Amino acid sequence: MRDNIYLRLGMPVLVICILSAAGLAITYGFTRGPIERQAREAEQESLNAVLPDAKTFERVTAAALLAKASAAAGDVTIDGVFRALDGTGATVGVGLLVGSRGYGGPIRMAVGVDRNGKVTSVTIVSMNETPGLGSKIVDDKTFLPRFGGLTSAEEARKVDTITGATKSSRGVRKGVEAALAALQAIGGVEGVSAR
Amino acid sequence: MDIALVLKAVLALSVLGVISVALLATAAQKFAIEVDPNIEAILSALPGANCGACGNPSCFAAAEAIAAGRAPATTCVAGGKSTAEAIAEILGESCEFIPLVSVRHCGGGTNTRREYEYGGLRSCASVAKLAGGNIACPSGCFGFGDCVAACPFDAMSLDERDLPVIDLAKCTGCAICVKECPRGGAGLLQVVDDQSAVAVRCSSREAVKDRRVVCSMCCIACRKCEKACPTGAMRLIDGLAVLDPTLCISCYACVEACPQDCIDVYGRGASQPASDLDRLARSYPGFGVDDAAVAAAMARRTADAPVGPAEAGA
Amino acid sequence: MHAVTQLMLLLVGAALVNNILLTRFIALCSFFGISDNMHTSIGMSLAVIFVMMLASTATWIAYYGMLVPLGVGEFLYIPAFILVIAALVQFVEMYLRKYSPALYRAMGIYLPLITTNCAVLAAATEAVKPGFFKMNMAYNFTLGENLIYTLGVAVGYGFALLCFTALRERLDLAPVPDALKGIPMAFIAAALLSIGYIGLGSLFGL
Amino acid sequence: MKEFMAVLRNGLSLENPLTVLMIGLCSTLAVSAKFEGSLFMGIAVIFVLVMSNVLISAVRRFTPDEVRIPIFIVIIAAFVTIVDLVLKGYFPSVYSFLGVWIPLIVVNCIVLGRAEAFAYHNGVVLSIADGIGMGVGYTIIISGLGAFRELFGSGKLVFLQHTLVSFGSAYRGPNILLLFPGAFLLFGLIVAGSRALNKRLMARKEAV
Repeated sequence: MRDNIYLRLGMPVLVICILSAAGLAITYGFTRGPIERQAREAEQESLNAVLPDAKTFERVTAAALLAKASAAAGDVTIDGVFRALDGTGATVGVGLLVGSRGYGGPIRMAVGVDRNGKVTSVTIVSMNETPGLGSKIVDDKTFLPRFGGLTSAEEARKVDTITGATKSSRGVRKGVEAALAALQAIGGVEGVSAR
Repeated sequence: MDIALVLKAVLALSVLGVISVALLATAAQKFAIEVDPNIEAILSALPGANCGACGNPSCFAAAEAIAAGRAPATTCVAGGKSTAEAIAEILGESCEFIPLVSVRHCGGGTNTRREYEYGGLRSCASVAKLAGGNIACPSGCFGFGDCVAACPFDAMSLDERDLPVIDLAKCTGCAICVKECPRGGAGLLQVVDDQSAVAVRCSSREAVKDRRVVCSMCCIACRKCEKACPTGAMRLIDGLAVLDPTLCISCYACVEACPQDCIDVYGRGASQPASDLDRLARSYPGFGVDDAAVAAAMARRTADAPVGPAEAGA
Repeated sequence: MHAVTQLMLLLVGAALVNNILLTRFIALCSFFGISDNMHTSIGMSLAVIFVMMLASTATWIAYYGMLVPLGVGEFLYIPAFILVIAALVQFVEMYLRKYSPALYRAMGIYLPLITTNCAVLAAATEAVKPGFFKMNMAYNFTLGENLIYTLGVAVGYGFALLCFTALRERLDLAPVPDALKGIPMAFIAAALLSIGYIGLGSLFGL
Repeated sequence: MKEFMAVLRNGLSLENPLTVLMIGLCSTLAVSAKFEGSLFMGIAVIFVLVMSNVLISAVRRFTPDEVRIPIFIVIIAAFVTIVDLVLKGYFPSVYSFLGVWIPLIVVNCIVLGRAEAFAYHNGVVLSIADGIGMGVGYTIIISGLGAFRELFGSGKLVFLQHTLVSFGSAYRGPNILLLFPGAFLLFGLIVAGSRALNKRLMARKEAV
């Protein structure tokens, strides 16, 4: 009787578990490619947008550098630091992918910095801000260019936010600030380009 | 396809599945409670409305109390006689259940004088808080139907004069309406023994001349009902006609006698056939029932074909 | 930021600023279903706090103890979590029934409802995946942070539920147009309450 | 076939999960801020409902009553995960908009409710009809709500980066439509409106 109840109840559940786990693993096998490609493409695209001069991007993997960058960024996450290389392999700048806190969730953005330590431009990779309000950080074409040419976190802090999208635009500003602070912490563009 | 990944996934989910089922199956055996089978049986005999009229938080709690002997088989006022008998049978006892029913002791409604015009929340509790209420009679019905809303058995409704009407078929005598009524304490709603056949629609304790000023339908203490009653069930107590339901034989002499239309046919006694009523009347020999008067009343009742039970509530 | 400050922010953020009911719309079914009675609401709130704490601990352990080491966390977390939650809720119900009848009577009848309460699964999911609640905190919660965060979500749920129940009990007495009586009026009240919660967002500059 | 159509129609009108049964509200209100997201949500729910209804109905004879809930939810969770992975791989913008709502389809009252109430007691074919009916009923309401909120709130309707309709950049809509309270308000008014309509229809029927 004792074994009975375990077997009687356990077997169907076990069979269903095995089947669904196998099914999911197979599905995952099929979708893993597209998922990773999507992520890579989104990354490349946004980096291309902020550093149009570069041909290829190389992810910085040195753990010590990344730890330092993350520490300097505070609340903002540093999702990736990239060396931007032109056709000849010379460093033309640094691209940073950062995630900041918006109103409707994380705002992920790419910040490009040229060899002189100046921000080339900033783009939003993904965000979940309220359409019509927070989404002005993208829709308002005058907002993101405000960050162009900045060289330090202190300068970034002075950029004006957008009325009606205060929290969202403050999120973007904080992201740029953190990106610049992180870059400074790891020795600027020179620090990154030194392999 | 990544076979290793598939295997890992299968392993992970199977382990969780097996742990879950093992946990539940063990729990089902280990934590199986030896429930007193009576509890389940009693619970199914109870109405299950969780009305709380018996003083227990739920029907389940009541069933536990009854099974444990902490409460009598007649605990459930709402279920009435049939429930009490069913429970007594489960417990192997006999029981004596006095069924109850709720009665409204007010016939005023729109005939009652208002102290002021009230335009606030349509709730008796709310108007009662405003200078004691707009109905001049201190035991008069406000007519907003707090009792109707509170009734767990859907036995009450408001009539065209905004007075609550109690459906005898559904009323269980749970007394929730009495508790809900801001003037329940003043005697506006009462729970009584349900053998009665008539109801006095007044419960005013004011001086007679004062109550006549505020309401055209009040009891005027004329004693006509008392004189008409063959069994002495209707008595004038402190200036108000009061019925002793155990003595009422449903002859309706008082209904006819009342000059104020203040006594109505109402109560389960009204639906009992004449022969039963006769027996009922005779079962109280000690109260000096005048056999001749009873017979005369019964004869009159049959001749007049009085109000039937269908109209009794209204 | 100081560690304790961080935890407090996590707690308050989860409870008020990102209130699961009124700013995230999670668990609305039970919200409208049981909020017409204060007694029921209290029982449900307590049950949700209790179950959420237990469930998110269990799912955290299942996730970091088994799914991540096996490398299957990314696609197996949904069935794994819901399985763990369902089994746990049912187990708790049986346990309470046996060993704590008083507690069982207070919140037992709400336990089956909680299995399908979106809030529990949402909290468990959010704890391991970045999203609404964690905002940009892409790092992984430790078990302690996870507990604090879940407490915040659950208490926020209870608080909003009680507020809303108090409102609805009063609304029942109010004279409203016939078509709006009941559920529609409850929605409009929820809208107003929700506007209030949006205001809380500015509390900590979050 | 007749029965199939009847079950199908049931979900669309008589027992529409949202306006009549009032279940599955959470996701409706939350994801209806954007037309695109709400349409994908609807499609995801249709897929999960139909597939899980089929499978549950197929295995119902081998399911012990005591563990039916764990079995149902594992099946449902598996299909939800498939949706999750596909959206992540092929529609990343939709995936990031829907976020936690995709896993929450598992506990969507509509899906589990139909499994319990319908698929567990009926054959495969009828269960498909029920899944389609309920799913489409849900999708119509949610995407309609999404279109209304996005169009009148922000002044344009976007689907996969194509602007379908636009009122021009000068349009200033009522922002509250896009925020959470707007969803509550709108849905409350929809329910009130449908009730008033029902009442009038009933009255007319009685008058005839």
